[in-house]
Amino acid sequence: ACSDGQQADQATSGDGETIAISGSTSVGPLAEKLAAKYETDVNVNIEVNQIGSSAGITNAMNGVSDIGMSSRDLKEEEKEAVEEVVIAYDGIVVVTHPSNSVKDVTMEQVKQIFTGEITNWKQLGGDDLEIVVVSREDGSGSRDAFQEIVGYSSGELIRNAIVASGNGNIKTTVATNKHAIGFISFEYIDETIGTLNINGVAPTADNVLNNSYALARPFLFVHQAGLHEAGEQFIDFILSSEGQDIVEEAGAIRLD
Amino acid sequence: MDTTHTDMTKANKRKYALEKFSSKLFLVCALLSVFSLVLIVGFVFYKGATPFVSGEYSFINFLFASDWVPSEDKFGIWPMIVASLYATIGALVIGVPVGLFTAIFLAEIAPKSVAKILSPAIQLLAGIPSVLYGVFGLAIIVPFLQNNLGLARGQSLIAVIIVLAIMMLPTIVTVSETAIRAVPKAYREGSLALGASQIGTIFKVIVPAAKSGILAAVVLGLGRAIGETMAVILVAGNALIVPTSLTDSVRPLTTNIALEMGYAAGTHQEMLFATGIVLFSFILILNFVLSKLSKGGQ
Amino acid sequence: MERGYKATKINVDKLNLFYGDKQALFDVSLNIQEKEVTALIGPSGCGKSTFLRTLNRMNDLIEGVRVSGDITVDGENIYTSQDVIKLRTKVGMVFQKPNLFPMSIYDNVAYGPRMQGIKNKKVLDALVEESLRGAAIWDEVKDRLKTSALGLSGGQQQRVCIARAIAMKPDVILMDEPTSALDPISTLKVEELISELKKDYTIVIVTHNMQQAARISDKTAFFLNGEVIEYDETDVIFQTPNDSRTEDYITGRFG
Amino acid sequence: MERGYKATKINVDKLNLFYGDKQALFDVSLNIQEKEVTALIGPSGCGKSTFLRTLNRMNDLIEGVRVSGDITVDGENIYTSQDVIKLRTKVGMVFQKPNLFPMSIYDNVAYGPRMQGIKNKKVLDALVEESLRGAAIWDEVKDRLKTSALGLSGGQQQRVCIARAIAMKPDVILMDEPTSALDPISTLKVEELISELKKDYTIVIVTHNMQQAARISDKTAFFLNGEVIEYDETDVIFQTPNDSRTEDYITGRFG
Amino acid sequence: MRQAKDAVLRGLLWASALVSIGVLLLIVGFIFYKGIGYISFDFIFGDYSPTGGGGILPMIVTTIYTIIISLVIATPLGILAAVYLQEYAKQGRLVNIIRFATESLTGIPSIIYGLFGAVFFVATLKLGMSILAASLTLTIIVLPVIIRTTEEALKTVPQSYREGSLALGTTKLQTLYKVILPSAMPGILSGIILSIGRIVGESAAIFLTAGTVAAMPDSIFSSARTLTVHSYLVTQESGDIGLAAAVGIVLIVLIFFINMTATFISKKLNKADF
Ligand SMILES: Nc1ncnc2c1ncn2[C@@H]1O[C@H](COP(=O)(O)OP(=O)(O)OP(=O)(O)O)[C@@H](O)[C@H]1O
Ligand SMILES: Nc1ncnc2c1ncn2[C@@H]1O[C@H](COP(=O)(O)OP(=O)(O)OP(=O)(O)O)[C@@H](O)[C@H]1O
Ligand SMILES: [Mg+2]
Ligand SMILES: [Mg+2]
Ligand SMILES: O=P([O-])([O-])[O-]
Repeated sequence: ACSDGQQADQATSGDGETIAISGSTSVGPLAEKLAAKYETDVNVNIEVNQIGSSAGITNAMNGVSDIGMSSRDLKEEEKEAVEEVVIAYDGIVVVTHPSNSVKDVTMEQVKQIFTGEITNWKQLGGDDLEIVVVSREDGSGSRDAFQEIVGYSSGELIRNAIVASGNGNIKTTVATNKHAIGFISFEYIDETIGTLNINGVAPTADNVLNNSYALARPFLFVHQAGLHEAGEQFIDFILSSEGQDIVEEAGAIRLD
Repeated sequence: MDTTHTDMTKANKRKYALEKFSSKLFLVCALLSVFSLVLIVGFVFYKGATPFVSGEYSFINFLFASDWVPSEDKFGIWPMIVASLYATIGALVIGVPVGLFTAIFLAEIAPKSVAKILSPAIQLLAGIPSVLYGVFGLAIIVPFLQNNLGLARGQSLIAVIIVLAIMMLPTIVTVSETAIRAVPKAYREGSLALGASQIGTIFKVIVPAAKSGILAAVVLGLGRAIGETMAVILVAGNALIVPTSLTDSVRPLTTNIALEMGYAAGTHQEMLFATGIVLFSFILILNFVLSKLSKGGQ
Repeated sequence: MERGYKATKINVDKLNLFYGDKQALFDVSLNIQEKEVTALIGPSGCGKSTFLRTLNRMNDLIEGVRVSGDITVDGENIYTSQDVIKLRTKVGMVFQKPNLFPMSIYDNVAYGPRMQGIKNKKVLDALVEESLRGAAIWDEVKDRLKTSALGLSGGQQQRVCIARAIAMKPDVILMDEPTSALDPISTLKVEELISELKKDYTIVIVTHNMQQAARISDKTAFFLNGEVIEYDETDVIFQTPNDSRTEDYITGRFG
Repeated sequence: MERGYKATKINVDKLNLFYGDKQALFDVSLNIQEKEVTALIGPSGCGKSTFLRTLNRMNDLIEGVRVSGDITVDGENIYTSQDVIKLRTKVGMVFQKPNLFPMSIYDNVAYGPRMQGIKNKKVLDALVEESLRGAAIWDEVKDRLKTSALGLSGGQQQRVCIARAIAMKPDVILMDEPTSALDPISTLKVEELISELKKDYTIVIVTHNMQQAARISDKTAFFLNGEVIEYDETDVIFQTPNDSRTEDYITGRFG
Repeated sequence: MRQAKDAVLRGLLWASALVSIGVLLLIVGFIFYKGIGYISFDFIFGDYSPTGGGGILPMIVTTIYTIIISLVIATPLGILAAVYLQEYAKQGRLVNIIRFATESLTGIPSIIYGLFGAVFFVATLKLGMSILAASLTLTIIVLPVIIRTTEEALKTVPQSYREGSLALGTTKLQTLYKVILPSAMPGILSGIILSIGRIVGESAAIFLTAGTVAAMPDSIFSSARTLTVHSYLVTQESGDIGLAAAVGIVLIVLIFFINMTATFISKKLNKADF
């Protein structure tokens, strides 16, 4: 369970070492898939704990975990304590109720919606329905990235926005409310929700890679300076093309 | 018999030693919860008091300001205090009577065979994870409110109150039912023999006699309601406004902590712990009022 | 056996009672006269309490009790007529063990009347005092009416139970060894009270005290193993019993 | 007042007892002789039960009770010596209200001995039978020893309580109106039992029944409002009492 | 008038019971309706896959681990603490403090327990993220429930039982386990059942202390994922309500059997004594 003592004999029994990973819930599923594949090839034991970016970074800093996962940028003091590796990119999609007739918006309109300047779908050519904004919580990596790219700050977010924690909750909220608009990771898109093109560009991995779709942010692994051999090898695996294939399969965006 | 010696018999000596030891042991067990509380409170205060001790932020401001924008260093939790207050009172107002009446029904009115099935069924409700209550709220209650009250968003104070009231039920029903069942039969007989109706007997003799247990039920149910996060996050909407109606989205203190803790760092994290301090005070005051209430009636 | 000038208040006909499989009463038939005191005597466990409790249907509360036979009060069959509350207002009861509620003495006595809808404080005050006086306990408790009834001594509690029953002004009062926990003086007072009450009320009393039965009752029924062995004028039972078992019992030669 | 040939078993000296602020016993001094029956009489609420319960320190259990004065059993001060268990094994008690445990009859009687470490089934069986016989209840319960004791009638329960106390083979038995719930025959049996027991045991009994006190006791103490008014040979108390209040009470003129 | 009032109250009693039962049926029905389609042999015994959600056997095992460890620690501790408060302590300041502390513990949100557990058990006591650390955290969470319900149960034991037993020269301890605890059993049991519910239903306190590793735990020192944490993650991230509900079905069945077992054991214990 941990890198310190308790399980020393277990970790070394056989030659399977343990890599303890913890952190972001959005990076977590991807890390689990990478680990599952890696474990079939190499005799190591990888533990992935999805407990949130900050908790993961903290764990990496104080040694509870070998590697922390983050979907947000590191703070200055964190950067001093740990090293970061970008393992993939994640696209962010603006989503609505599937019945919503509005399918295309400009980045400016997105900003106006989330800051409360546009409050009715009919202003965008849709039905006469009040817009209900659904945002992620303050501190979320998706939200940070989304706000930065769209160009508004947390203080400007419309006050009565629904705040949901996690992609899944936004998805459920938006899927059950005709009024709603929100944003989630590429990975979680399915037919229960409608997606919006931004400035006429569809949210696809290709469009992210060719820089025509702007809403994307990095997935990070962080670790202390002297990460053990097994950990280093795992990171190498992820960055290899085999690893990046898995990234793509999982619905995230490969680095190259 | 052996009256020559004033000494204790050997066997009794052992018994007293055991007695002494066990009473010490029991005390230690009892103090453990105090110990835990002190540890946890200490932990929360240690984490949460820093921004105020350092003088960077004003605690009064923290309490009464209405802006909560951590990324811009604005920490005001007034809307959440109001939301917690309303949500708790609302849940109590619905959950306590329904729970208590259900308990009475099961203990006094329902045929034994029916109660035998229903009581465990209600206890089962206690084990359903709060996340699923939240999902239930989000998938059933929220759309229901949206559709029937013509709201743009069903995530609201009323949704929180309903979900919390439901979550309190198993605790209140189970603990009160046990208390009511433990009321001596002689009271029931005495009252019925005086020509009191079954209902009269229940409300005038049995419920008052079970008062202490019922209060425990309320305290435990309340604890469940105040401490609940996962279900509330899903149905509250978590908007940062001071609620003025039951249909407003709200963010109670607990959800604020649970919502942002996973990603918070630095001052933001400390402020979430400070929210915990406020929540604590809230719990302490509530428990204080309840214990006064229970003493007052005795 | 009956004197013509007193009406039948309670008529019991071929009553059988079972606790689950165990039969506790066998074909009991009794005719209880209005405004008389009827004493039930017999050895411990013979079914006196059980019988008494059928008269106001308190046995309904015990699971597994089955009753057959007819009981009428004022000509009305109490088991077919549904109004158990009316029956119990009319037929009051004092139990073998004092069973006061965990309330103040005052509230205990005022309980029944309040349940009947009496709210007026003056009326209640008067009723409580009258009832407590009636039960020979007023002087001992008048200064502590508002304190918990459970702090009283056993005998005091039993007398408050009697007061509680009297406060209902019932037609019939059933008493299950009401004086067994009382000292002679209180006993005497309660006995006097019974003689007083019988002017207006019908009283059925279970007692182990032969002298008491002889002193206060008009009729006496002798129970044995769930049967009524003999039922007659008290004088007859105590002086010229028909059945040798009755004689054995009252002279203490029995068993 | 004392006969030289019997030793003092219990000596009570200037005992005062308070329930919170309320004083229930005032300067009670009594000398209880070994292998005698001492009866405590007095009106309801005068402190008989309270006094009895100080002798085996049962009052310790009631919160807010304060005691001053000395009580010695076999010369040993029971309040300064710490061995309350030994005291209570030595000084058994039968309460005013039967208080059987929710267990079988057998387990109730075997409870005390088992707690003393007796495990042998034969020994226990014999002890249980002997005790139940001693309490004049064996025949009634011998076929249902394994059924719950709470299904017994009031009188039956009280006799099982007596059996439970006897099973401990104590030195002293305190009895709080042990026969108030019993019928005359059982009462007689218990009285005979008391006379039997007194050969080996010291017995203190609270009773409301003057005849009983006169019949079975050697000494009698008359309590009034928490004080001992008179304490003497039973014959003296009942025939030539010193105090007029004693006379009033036993002749029933009191109150 | 009185009859009318009685009728109204009786109506309210029925209505409340119907509401409670209705809610129960609605929730259980909802969970079964949404989740039953996912239940299959593979769902439980298959290999875990991060996408398909199959293979929840490790989570069932982890859940059972946490229940057992937490109960094994919390039940005796809680009962003994309640015994102290109710039977041994002089009612006074100390007792009031303990009681107040206990009650205050009930209202603390589980996320705070989780953070505390992460700092105290995981980091300070160096238990690491593990089933044990989570169980200890859960122990603190359910302790107040057990203490409070046991206390209430002890209060209802008639004083005459205590007197009867002590007068026979038994010690308090003997009286306690022979007479008092057996007759308080029903109340204690309901406390335990509520605690099981709390343990099983917890998520925040568990994933911060035991983590979310979706593999069969080797020992109680392993990091692992409980059923509830699984359904939490599913709800939180993928929003797959059906999958979360399917996990819920497994939980309901599990709790049903555990509650039955607890009831059975307490009955057995009772029989053994009487
Ligand atoms: N609830 C019960 N379940 C089973 N049997 C019972 C129950 N109550 C009483 N009995 C049995 O029924 C018989 C009659 O009991 P009852 O209480 O009527 O006797 P009683 O004449 O009042 O005796 P006592 O003078 O001792 O009070 C007894 O054998 C008793 O054991
Ligand atoms: N727990 C208590 N708290 C306060 N007062 C009490 C308590 N127990 C008894 N008393 C009071 O102490 C006095 C003596 O009571 P006690 O029970 O000793 O009377 P008693 O002589 O045994 O009466 P009885 O013959 O009716 O049983 C009474 O006035 C009673 O009300
Ligand atoms: Mg009887
Ligand atoms: Mg007494
Ligand atoms: O959960 P996120 O940090 O990726 O938003």
